[in-house]
Amino acid sequence: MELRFSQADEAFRGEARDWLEAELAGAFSVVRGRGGPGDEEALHDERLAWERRLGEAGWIGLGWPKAYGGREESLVRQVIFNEEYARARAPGRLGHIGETLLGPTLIAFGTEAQKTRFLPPILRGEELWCQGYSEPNAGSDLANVRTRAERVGDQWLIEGQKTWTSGAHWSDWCFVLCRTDPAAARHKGLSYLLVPMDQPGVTVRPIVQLTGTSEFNEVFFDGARTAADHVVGAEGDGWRVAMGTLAFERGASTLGQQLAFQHELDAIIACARENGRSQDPLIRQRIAHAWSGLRIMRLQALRMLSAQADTELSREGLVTKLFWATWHRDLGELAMDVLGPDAELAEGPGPGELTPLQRLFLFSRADTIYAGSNEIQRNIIGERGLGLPRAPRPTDTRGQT
Amino acid sequence: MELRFSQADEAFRGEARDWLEAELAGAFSVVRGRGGPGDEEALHDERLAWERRLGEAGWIGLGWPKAYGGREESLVRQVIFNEEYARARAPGRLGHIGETLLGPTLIAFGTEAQKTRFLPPILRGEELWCQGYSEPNAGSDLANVRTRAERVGDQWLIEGQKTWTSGAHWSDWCFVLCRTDPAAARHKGLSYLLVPMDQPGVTVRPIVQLTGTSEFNEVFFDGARTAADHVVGAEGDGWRVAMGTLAFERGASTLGQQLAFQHELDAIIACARENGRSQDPLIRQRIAHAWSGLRIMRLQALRMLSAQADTELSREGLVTKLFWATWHRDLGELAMDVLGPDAELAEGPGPGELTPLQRLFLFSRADTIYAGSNEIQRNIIGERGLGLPRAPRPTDTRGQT
Amino acid sequence: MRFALDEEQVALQRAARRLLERWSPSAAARDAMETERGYDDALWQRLAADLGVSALLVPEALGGLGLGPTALAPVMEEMGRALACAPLLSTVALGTNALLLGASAEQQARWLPGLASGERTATVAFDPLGDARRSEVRAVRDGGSWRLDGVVTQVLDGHTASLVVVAAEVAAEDALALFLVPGDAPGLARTALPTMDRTRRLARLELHGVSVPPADRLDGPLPGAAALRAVLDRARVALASEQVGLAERCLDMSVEHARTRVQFGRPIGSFQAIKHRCADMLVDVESARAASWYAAWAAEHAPDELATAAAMAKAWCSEACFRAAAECIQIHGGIGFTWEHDAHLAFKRARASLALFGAPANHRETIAHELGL
Amino acid sequence: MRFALDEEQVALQRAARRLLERWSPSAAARDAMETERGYDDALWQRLAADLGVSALLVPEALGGLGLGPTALAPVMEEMGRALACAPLLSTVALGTNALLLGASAEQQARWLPGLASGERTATVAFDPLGDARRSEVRAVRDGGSWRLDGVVTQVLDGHTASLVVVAAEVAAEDALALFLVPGDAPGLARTALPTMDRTRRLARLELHGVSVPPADRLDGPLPGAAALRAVLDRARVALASEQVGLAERCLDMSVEHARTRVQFGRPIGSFQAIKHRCADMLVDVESARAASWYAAWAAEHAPDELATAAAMAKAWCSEACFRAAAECIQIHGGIGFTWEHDAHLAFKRARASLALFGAPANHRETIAHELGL
Repeated sequence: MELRFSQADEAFRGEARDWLEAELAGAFSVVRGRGGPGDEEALHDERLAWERRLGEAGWIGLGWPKAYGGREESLVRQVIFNEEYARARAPGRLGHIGETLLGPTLIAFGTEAQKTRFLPPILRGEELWCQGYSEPNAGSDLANVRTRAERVGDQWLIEGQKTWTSGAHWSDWCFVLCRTDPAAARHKGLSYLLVPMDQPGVTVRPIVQLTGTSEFNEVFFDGARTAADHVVGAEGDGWRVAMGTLAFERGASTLGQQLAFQHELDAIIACARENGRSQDPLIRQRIAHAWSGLRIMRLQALRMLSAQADTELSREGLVTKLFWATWHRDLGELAMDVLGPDAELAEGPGPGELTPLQRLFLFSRADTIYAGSNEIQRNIIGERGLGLPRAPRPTDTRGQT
Repeated sequence: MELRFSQADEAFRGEARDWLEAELAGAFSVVRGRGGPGDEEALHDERLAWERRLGEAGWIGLGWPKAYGGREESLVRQVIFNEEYARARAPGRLGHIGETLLGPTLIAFGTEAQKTRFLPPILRGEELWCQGYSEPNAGSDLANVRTRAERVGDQWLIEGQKTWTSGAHWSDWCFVLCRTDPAAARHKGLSYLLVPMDQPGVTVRPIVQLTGTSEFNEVFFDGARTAADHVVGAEGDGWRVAMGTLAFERGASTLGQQLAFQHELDAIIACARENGRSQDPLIRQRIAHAWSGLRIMRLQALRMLSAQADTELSREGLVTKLFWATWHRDLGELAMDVLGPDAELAEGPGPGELTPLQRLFLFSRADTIYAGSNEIQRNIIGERGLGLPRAPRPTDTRGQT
Repeated sequence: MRFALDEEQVALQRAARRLLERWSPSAAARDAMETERGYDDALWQRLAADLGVSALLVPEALGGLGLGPTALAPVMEEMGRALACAPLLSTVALGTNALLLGASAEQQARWLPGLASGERTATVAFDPLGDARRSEVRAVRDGGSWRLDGVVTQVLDGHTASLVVVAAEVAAEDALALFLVPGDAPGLARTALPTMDRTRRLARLELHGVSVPPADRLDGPLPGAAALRAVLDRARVALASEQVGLAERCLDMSVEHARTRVQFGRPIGSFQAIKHRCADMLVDVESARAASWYAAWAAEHAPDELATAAAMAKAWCSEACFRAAAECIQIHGGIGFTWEHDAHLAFKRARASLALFGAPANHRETIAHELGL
Repeated sequence: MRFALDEEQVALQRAARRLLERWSPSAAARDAMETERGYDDALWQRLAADLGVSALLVPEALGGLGLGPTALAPVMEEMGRALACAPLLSTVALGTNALLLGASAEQQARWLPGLASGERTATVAFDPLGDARRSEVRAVRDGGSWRLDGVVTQVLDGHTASLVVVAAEVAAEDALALFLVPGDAPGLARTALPTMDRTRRLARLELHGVSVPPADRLDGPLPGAAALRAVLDRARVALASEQVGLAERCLDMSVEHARTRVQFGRPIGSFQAIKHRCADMLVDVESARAASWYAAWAAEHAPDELATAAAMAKAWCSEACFRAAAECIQIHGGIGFTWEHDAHLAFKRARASLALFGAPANHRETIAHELGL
């Protein structure tokens, strides 16, 4: 058992840290700390330039195979880079959907032509992607997708609506889960299409959230088109491909996120010190508990990094999402209780003019809902982790997420 | 809105209080405070004499119709008597199953012959009853009863096993839910039989509980017999009759129980004062919360008493069991935390030699399980109280309890 | 013994619900919360004229209905259910109660009729933590008058109230006293504060040498701090009732959604994860209702029990309401996270109410203290 | 970086599980808990001889295996899983650690071989609240020796330990010191205490002028209080691991029952009410395991982090284990309430462990303090 990183890995960490410090001290200092939750719209052009700078320096696709332009670094090093990225308060990534979801999916399921066409612009930070999965009637029940795609000549013709698509209005491409065989049941008959966003058949409408800001969008496909060969995996095999993407999404790379959590907890502790509630025994208990939970989150991630087996199937991997989502939601409530009556005071009169801790409080309510709600997570843990029997259901839902 | 009782009701309270004080100061002082949870076996003969004294004085069947020997007092007065009974620390009742469950069931569903035969000995405190519902495979799922009864000549012949039967070894009679039509599904084909306990075909075996004591029994029916006309309601109508009994069980008469809870809470507070934990802000919070919960329990019971409509169907009635069971379980945990390391120290080396607060801690774990577990209660509240849809089930379970 | 709403209280509740359903649907509250005032005066006038809410507690001789806190409770439940934006909590639960509990008969006769008619609104300026023993405002003798200086943050509807009852420390007496200050008094600067819950406004009041004539120092049977404590307790009771109504609204929204939203081929309310959560919300709502009714009864009939009853009700209803509002978002999933859905209005109101007039932990400490711990 | 058990630790855990499954099934624990001693010496000798648990932490030069706290962790998990009755926590986690951390090389050479072989058992007598700064025992100079007087309640295996390390206040030095007292020392009266958890024994020790030669005052690099604190922290870590094993045992029992028990025509584990509770138990078990491993690692490699890590592990694992044991009863329903089912053994052990070596709230207060709050 060894919790410290190897010298070589620490050297890599130093390299990443130095690079980030140097870059963010210069022309890019303006983007430092920007683009986080609730701030996604900030400084788009500058952050796009930052993406390209990252790509130039070889920090995108760290873990991708060398054959596809990546650096084939270990998971440990990817995690170290994420940690340093968060520690440096480098800006929210515009390109992370392409890098962490679409890229690995193409590498696993794509044709060589698709890889050649789509991977290099991701590595250069030049093409941005968004994810077209959720629909108004397919939230937790993703297999219920109704967006249809029909083959017409050498093109797919797409009709339907996606929702909760972050970055849709700035993305160049969207990977869209579509029903291509209307006769097939649920997760059969779906296909995974790559669709260009800049076309008349695609309309993006922002969703105003409870924060008064818009980080997500509805995307309407109304006769949208894409080339026939822009289907990943076989036609009708979209469910398997999409589940692969979700597996990437739920991987071990949560250590960067945890540093962001640490920043939030630090802010709460600072606030408690300032207003004196750090002396309230009830608040002290809750801060100590939150601190412990965050420490455990990091330890769990290190366990996953250390595991030889497929992390997705390990028990500690299965509980990750439920644990951090619940922890983060509780942190938001703690923040408000530490602030006391001042918790109410916003930064300005506009609907979106909230303080960082208010944003934390409100945004963290989504954590227990999106990417597999707490209820879905508990089903998965019970059934896959513990082998408990499924409930009798009117329809087959084996592939629920 | 008036929370105080009427002058006439307060006069009745005075009458009850005076009688209890006088009786318990004399020959019956030995039974004072005895026979509660974990102490059910104490002083059986003396408590039997006490039952008869209660009967003589007309305190049994307070709410029963005058036509059947009762006093037809209002629910409010029944509750007042229960409160005073608890306040006087009068002994645990041996006859309460007969008085509160079987009696009202016979009055509602029995024949005149049954009423004439069985009600008077209950009112005199002379015949004791126990309840034969639960079975090893019919716990929460009561409709799954497998004990069979077959009509042979002018008798019922009974084969099977009941469990969690309190007082079985001292009872004269048992009301037993039996399957009389093996072909009928689940809650159809059940009958409600009255079975004498003193016969060769009935064997009682005590269940040792986690406290090391035995308050409940298994009852084995091995060719047990009862007269053909000792069936309540029609043959095959036992489910409806049994559900009626459960409704009586879950009635509004919880105010006496609440006084017992108050004694427990008082003991915990006294303990906190003595060992200084009353100054611990965390303990103060929990005591205040427990105190509030108990006060609310009483208020809810008063609401039910005040309601014009059938209390069983009211929302506040539906939540009663879940609320008090959970509250009581939490109280047990609070007791242990107030005691700190001393919580461990028992009264003696024998398995059952526990302190009163240890008994509270252990016994209260059963509260969230028996008479409809918390899970079942939440189903009932969701479905009957809120009209939420039932889950698809492999079998019909409309009558689940 | 009858622990239930009287017939006339039930009628009042029904009337309030009808009025608010008609005149304060969600869209109206959303409009009102975008105004600087924070409420729609037309709605307030309707509540006053058609329902008499402003006159509820005022004695009949002064143009009121002469009812007590148990009559206010069902009205507050409906205000909570509707997420209505109106200065009821400030004007009636704080302002009117301050005059009823702290003012002389003469002072009441001068001020209560204007409050009863709905013509004027009122509030009380006190410590934002709900501590009735302290104030950041100092009152000193200045010739024949009083001179008030200091700052009070987070005064409910403080930027619009026609009349502000200011709690101030009178150093010479080492005691707190209550002073009547018109909203437009010279030296009084009022600033609306931006808040997370946009359905209820708080303001910062700065008093720079505000002059108060001797007749406007409250001079009732209860001394300043005791009167303020009782006022705050009554306000807690009213807020607790509002929280019950809001919690029930959240439960109703959740149940409706759970009945109709289909996932995995079933209404989600048929899943125990959702069903049991709704059941727990019902336990919360009904237990909170019992606590709030009891506290209202104590305010009216058992002043000795009020401090404990109000603390219990406010602590219990605050947490019940917050849990219900939080579950409401969770049960609604993504749609509950949008601005257009009402779940966030309830959630923010529930959070704001949790801290208003003292947080639950403070109230439990009060109970522990009253239990002699 | 490899945050996982090493191969030899995995092997040790497997061996411990095999041994305990064979020699300490539930029936054996039930037999042992009815004895006055509270454990089966034959089992203890097997654990010592076949598995080397008593020698685990002792340096190789003194007849031990020379391993560290990270090797003890998986063994303790198995002890918890088996609800084994054996003086391991007292002898190894308390007694051996006290000598390792507080004794001079000479003292270690004199006492550790006997502990390593399993021939002797040991314990430490300290404040039952787990406060390393205080003791009810006073040590005074008495000629060339020390004279100890006082009472220590709730000493783990105190009635059977061959060797008791007693924490005592030395008034002349205004400090705490540790003294070695043989179990049969004149003036030492030991009484086994009746406990709710019958699988682990506590005793009351009365010291009436117990004489301790100067050589038996611990004289290691760490002074008394600091040594005791480190010993208690290591003991907390070992107990935390035991709690993880017990929690997992409860989870396993619950899952097995939920898979097989049929109600309403379905295995009860197919109901979300049960399934989700099991899921929460798994979250508890895995998070507790991470916390306990980390604390063991800190005990071995990062003494600066030990105080916080031990507090975190003990608080987290205590509550995880208690919740798991409580849920285990609830999920089993009536059968889980019977004496013959093991659920109550787990429940009582979980409750006893919650308070042993300090309660979770105390540990969180330690963390808050270490965070500089």
